[in-house]
Amino acid sequence: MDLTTRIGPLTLKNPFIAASGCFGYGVEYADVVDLASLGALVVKGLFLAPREGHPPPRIVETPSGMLNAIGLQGVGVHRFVEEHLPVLRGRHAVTIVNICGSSVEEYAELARILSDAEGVAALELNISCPNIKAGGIQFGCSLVGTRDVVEAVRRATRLPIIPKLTPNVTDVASFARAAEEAGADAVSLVNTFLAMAIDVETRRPKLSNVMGGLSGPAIRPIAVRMVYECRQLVSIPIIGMGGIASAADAIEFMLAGANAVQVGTANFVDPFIWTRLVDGLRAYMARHDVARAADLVGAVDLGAGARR
Amino acid sequence: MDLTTRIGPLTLKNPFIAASGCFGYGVEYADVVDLASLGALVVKGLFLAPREGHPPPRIVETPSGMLNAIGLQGVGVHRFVEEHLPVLRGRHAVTIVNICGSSVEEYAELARILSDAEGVAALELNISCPNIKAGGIQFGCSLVGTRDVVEAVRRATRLPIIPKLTPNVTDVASFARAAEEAGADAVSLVNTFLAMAIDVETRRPKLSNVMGGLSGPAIRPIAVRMVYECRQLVSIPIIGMGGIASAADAIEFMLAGANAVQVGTANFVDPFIWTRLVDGLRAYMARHDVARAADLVGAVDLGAGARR
Amino acid sequence: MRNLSIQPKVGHDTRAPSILLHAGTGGGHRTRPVYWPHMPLDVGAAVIATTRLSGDYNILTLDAPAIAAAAAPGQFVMIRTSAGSDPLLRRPFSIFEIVRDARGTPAAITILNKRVGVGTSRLACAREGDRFDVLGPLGRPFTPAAPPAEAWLVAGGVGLAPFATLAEALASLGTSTTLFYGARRAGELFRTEIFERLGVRLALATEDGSRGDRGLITVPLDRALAARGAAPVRLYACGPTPMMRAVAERAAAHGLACEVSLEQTMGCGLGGCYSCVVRVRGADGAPHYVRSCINGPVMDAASLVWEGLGH
Amino acid sequence: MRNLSIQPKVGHDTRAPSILLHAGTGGGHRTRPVYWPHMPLDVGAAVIATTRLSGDYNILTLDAPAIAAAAAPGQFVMIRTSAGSDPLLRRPFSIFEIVRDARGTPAAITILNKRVGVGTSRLACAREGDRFDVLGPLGRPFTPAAPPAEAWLVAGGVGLAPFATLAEALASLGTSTTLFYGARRAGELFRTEIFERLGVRLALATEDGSRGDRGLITVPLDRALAARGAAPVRLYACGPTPMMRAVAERAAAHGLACEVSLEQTMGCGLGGCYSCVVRVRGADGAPHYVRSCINGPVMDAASLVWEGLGH
Ligand SMILES: Cc1cc2nc3c(=O)[nH]c(=O)nc-3n(C[C@H](O)[C@H](O)[C@H](O)COP(=O)(O)OP(=O)(O)OC[C@H]3O[C@@H](n4cnc5c(N)ncnc54)[C@H](O)[C@@H]3O)c2cc1C
Ligand SMILES: Cc1cc2nc3c(=O)[nH]c(=O)nc-3n(C[C@H](O)[C@H](O)[C@H](O)COP(=O)(O)OP(=O)(O)OC[C@H]3O[C@@H](n4cnc5c(N)ncnc54)[C@H](O)[C@@H]3O)c2cc1C
Ligand SMILES: Cc1cc2nc3c(=O)[nH]c(=O)nc-3n(C[C@H](O)[C@H](O)[C@H](O)COP(=O)(O)O)c2cc1C
Ligand SMILES: Cc1cc2nc3c(=O)[nH]c(=O)nc-3n(C[C@H](O)[C@H](O)[C@H](O)COP(=O)(O)O)c2cc1C
Ligand code: FES
Ligand code: FES
Repeated sequence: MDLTTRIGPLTLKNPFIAASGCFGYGVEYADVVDLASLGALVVKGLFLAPREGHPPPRIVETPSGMLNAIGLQGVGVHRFVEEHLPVLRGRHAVTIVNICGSSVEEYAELARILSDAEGVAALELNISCPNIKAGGIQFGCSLVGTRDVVEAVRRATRLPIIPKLTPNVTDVASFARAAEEAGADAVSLVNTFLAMAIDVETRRPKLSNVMGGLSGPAIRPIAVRMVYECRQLVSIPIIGMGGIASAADAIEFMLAGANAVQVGTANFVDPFIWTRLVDGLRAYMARHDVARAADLVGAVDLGAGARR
Repeated sequence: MDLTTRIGPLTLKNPFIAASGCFGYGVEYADVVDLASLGALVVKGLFLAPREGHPPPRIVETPSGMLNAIGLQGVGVHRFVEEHLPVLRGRHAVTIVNICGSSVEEYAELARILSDAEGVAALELNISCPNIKAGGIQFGCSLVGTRDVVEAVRRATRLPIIPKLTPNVTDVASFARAAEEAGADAVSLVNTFLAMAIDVETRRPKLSNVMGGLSGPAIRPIAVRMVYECRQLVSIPIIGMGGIASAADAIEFMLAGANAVQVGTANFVDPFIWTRLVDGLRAYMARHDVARAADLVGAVDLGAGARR
Repeated sequence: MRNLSIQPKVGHDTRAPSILLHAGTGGGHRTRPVYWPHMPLDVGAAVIATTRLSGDYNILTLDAPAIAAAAAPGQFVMIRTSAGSDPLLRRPFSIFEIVRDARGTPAAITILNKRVGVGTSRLACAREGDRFDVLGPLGRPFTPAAPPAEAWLVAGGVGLAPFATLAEALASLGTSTTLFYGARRAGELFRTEIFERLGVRLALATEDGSRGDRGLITVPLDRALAARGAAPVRLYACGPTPMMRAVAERAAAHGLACEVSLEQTMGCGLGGCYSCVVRVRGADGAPHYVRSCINGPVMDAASLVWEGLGH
Repeated sequence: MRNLSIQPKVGHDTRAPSILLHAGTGGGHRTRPVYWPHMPLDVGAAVIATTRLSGDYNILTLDAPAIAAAAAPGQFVMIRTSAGSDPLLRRPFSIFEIVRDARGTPAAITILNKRVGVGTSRLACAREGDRFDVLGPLGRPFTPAAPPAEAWLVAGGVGLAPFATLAEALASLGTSTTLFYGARRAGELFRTEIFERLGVRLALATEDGSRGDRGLITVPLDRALAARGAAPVRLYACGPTPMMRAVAERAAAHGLACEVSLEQTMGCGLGGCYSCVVRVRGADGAPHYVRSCINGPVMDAASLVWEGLGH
């Protein structure tokens, strides 16, 4: 049974990837799960410089989901390369680094630094974080911005680059296409939905940052639709995510068009989810006589009666 | 204690409105709840002609939400006026009619017909239904389309008109402003999020229509954010909705900026929700010493520490 | 559990909900019902007892006297299986039995529950004292045949559920009744004693032949049809769609009236959402979607368009 | 419930999780732990018993021997309170007691649960036989004082929870221990006998004066501080933030070491989400956010920045 999946030049041993911001720098989980057993892991979004992030409360639970406004607290790229990357390398983790800049040049600079570091498998370009003022989503909500960032990073590195798209747009597939045209090796989607919760007793927003990003099972049907739409428009690999909490959920994304999937919020609920995902995919493939996981990609059957 | 709320020229006895498509034509609930006790009810989306709608399955449950692709099955405006409107009038229901056209002219024609009918309190312009090919969302996803429909209906009727906005756009507030500028008396939001679910065992979409609209508690934090954004940009009344299932949820929308709220999916779960909503709002107002429900509108307290 | 026993109910109310009796235009506020002869109630019902029948089946007794008192045979309830929003929607269940106290007053209802997914699993695992919101009674009930007509009830699996109350009503009318009841194996033929106690003849079938005829329930049904006498027969069917269709086709071939009880996915049970539609042929002969929650769940088999009918 | 009794545990492992012991760069695969000396376990634990203490409080005994065996005083578990996605996230709870079998082997843990919302309500209503996923042990434990130092534990309300295991560890070290324990009223001072059995002195306070001093727990604490002898005292505090801050200020004023156990909102409990941060002053004197799930929940009070600390 072949679980491998290809993301541009990269071949992953299985399609299950830990999502950025939901797996710390990976090192936190080094004693909990065998990092080498994951398809890959994406580390928490990194800027050039260290950042303090937003004051708490940083998360709040909502029906079948959660809002977060961490504000990209982080150690900065240099400390990451010195302190954490060696640990990840030591555990044979396939490490994708999620990078975030407040200018196109900062993305390129991060890409250059990480190209020189040993043990980086790919770069995920976070142009979709809804929780910070400068950087991130300002690029992800504009086709030109998306193209600019991807092109600049493309020039700066030979590492595979994976822009991460925001769902907070009218037509996400056009952003996937812009990314593809600008030279992306793959796209990942979705980042969180900009959202808000108010404590009616205090009348205060439940997050210090007022707004935050919605993730978790609540968003899954929207994310599946977006992956499906992108699959119709681009031919580069798609890494799908949004509320995946079981092998069946992951397979749903693959059928919609995802070559690999990321798991974020569900890792908080079940840090041992990874073996369940692999086992569940294997069982499904056995039951349905699927030899290669890659054969599931985009294999949704619209049938004859389908209206769209 | 004053629960009234004003939607343009209309004064509702309380801010709780049954959402379109979730309350049939109102008549179905005439023996279940006292229709006159609702702030208003919005009937199922009507075209000029009767429509058969999509084949089943038309709904599927998702985490804390549901997808629907009813496809606007309906009796058409004429039968509605003849058969159902008299019943609603007999029950003293404040009736808002949700209209849907495949052309600007059809919206105007519907508005003319309904202006002549007795017992229509307002028109809600459904320019946001994600489940049909022609009509609806084609207007709601374009600023020009939104403006065109609102202006045409404005010319055709003196009834209050309330365009219903789709959340499937990058910047919903710009649509609210376009509607306001074109002469809308209020806006309502949100309609459902375009979404998709796939049965992994059969590989078939779970809805016959492939895609459907996500509603229910899952979407509430996104809807609250959108109401808040619109409140910053427009001064006409806002009717907020999306996953409201309790008085606290309704108050959250009001604090974010809604003058009234609609309840859709939760009515399926609890058709007797309406007295709970009124009682809950009263209890809250007593506890917090709020004399007029209108004083809650937009009264979220961003405090000093807020970042946005 | 309280001391309750099942006794035949006298004077059954078998009126169909009067679909769209117009209340008239005269501003007559709350005078005549529009849809519901009995306004449905929402009851926070405690589980009085739960009886496991097999790995997948259990019977739940719910403390809902007002619903028990108002229910007609074939009607259903919508049960909320979680206090939170996952699962979100209620689940529809036929009212299986009306449980009466010693004085014959309706005291509770039972539900024959088959575990298929998340909601039915919760009901399968429910324990005495748990509470569930139960909305009902809902839907259009059966029209019980009166003598000299005979009633033949055809049940497949959990499709037995609406027939216990129907058999009671038929017994009180004095109608000669036969239950054709099929399941996968003998161990899944449940509660036949309810019917025997009411004087109902049984014709059983199991797929593995472990009880009654081997094969589908159409085996004994076809035999009975071939052998039937002069008395008019009214057929009632509930079970998997192919089974109901097979019964409907036989009814049509033999010129017999036939009602089927459908199990479409239902969002609201009250006619509000238009999710539960099935196609029926109208006066114009063309198929139209109607809501099976208020025009059904019991429908005239002759009017139904079977093509494309799910479940 | 199984026959279990609580007995002092000998040879407590009180090592802190070794936050960021680097595994080195040499490709040494899975040789040295990076974060967790004991890899946390996820156990589908059955409820062995539930004891109602008051309308809001109950004690839940959970069948999690492996967690019981590995836990150090002050560590916590993350409990999943629903099988579905509402509520979605686990909830953090201090390990209240380690329950041992007759041979002294750790067999179960207990949780002192205070109902405040949806998750804690589920634990309040849990019944014997229910199962919950329990992840742990997690977090940095207390550093138990050894003689000649004395240990003063200061608990407010449900803040009692981490102190039963700490008192055991202190008892096994022979450390003289006092519990300062405050609540709203006498009826909310729970399980003091656990501490008495371990030889812990009690100093109680209630807001309504129904037991011990009237007022906050700082009343007996201040009296004890004024009267204290030459022995060094180590303070431990758990409870509402203002209470912990008051204790920390007194510790600073008297030059005493003080550990507090924080209760921030936690998304994961494993350092993955950065939701649970509190500010500490680093070597540079500037405040930085650190994760209270892995750098805590037990933290050195002197390093904490109290301004803006929630809950
Ligand atoms: C009028 C009516 C009366 C009914 N009476 C009974 C009864 O007496 N006893 C009983 O056990 N069941 C009855 N059902 C069926 C019952 O409502 C469904 O089995 C139940 O809703 C499934 O919920 P779930 O959460 O367990 O399944 P889900 O987790 O929602 O779904 C699990 C699987 O079951 C399928 N499913 C969902 N709804 C139905 C349905 N309506 N019929 C068949 N399969 C379905 C889904 O497609 C899915 O494959 C009745 C249905 C109707 C409409
Ligand atoms: C390390 C640690 C150990 C803990 N130990 C215990 C324990 O032993 N016993 C115990 O009963 N509780 C303990 N708590 C607190 C417990 O985790 C929360 O009360 C619980 O998460 C609330 O969940 P809920 O679903 O009931 O409340 P929700 O429905 O999520 O929230 C209800 C209300 O409680 C507030 N709330 C949410 N989380 C917390 C929190 N962490 N502290 C205070 N208020 C909160 C919310 O803001 C809201 O107002 C501990 C917390 C931590 C971080
Ligand atoms: C607490 C938290 C922090 C996150 N931080 C990042 C981040 O740093 N960079 C990023 O690209 N996405 C971040 N995300 C988004 C996730 O990677 C993912 O896109 C999103 O949560 C949807 O997936 P899920 O539903 O499986 O969580 C974060 C999400 C959460 C919940
Ligand atoms: C079954 C169903 C049918 C709907 N039909 C309509 C419709 O005809 N016209 C319309 O404007 N909105 C329609 N909606 C959208 C709702 O009015 C509402 O905007 C949406 O469901 C969000 O609110 P909720 O979460 O409270 O349901 C429908 C929603 C559902 C669930
Ligand atoms: S179930 Fe909602 S209309 Fe029938
Ligand atoms: S709870 Fe997730 S980092 Fe602390």
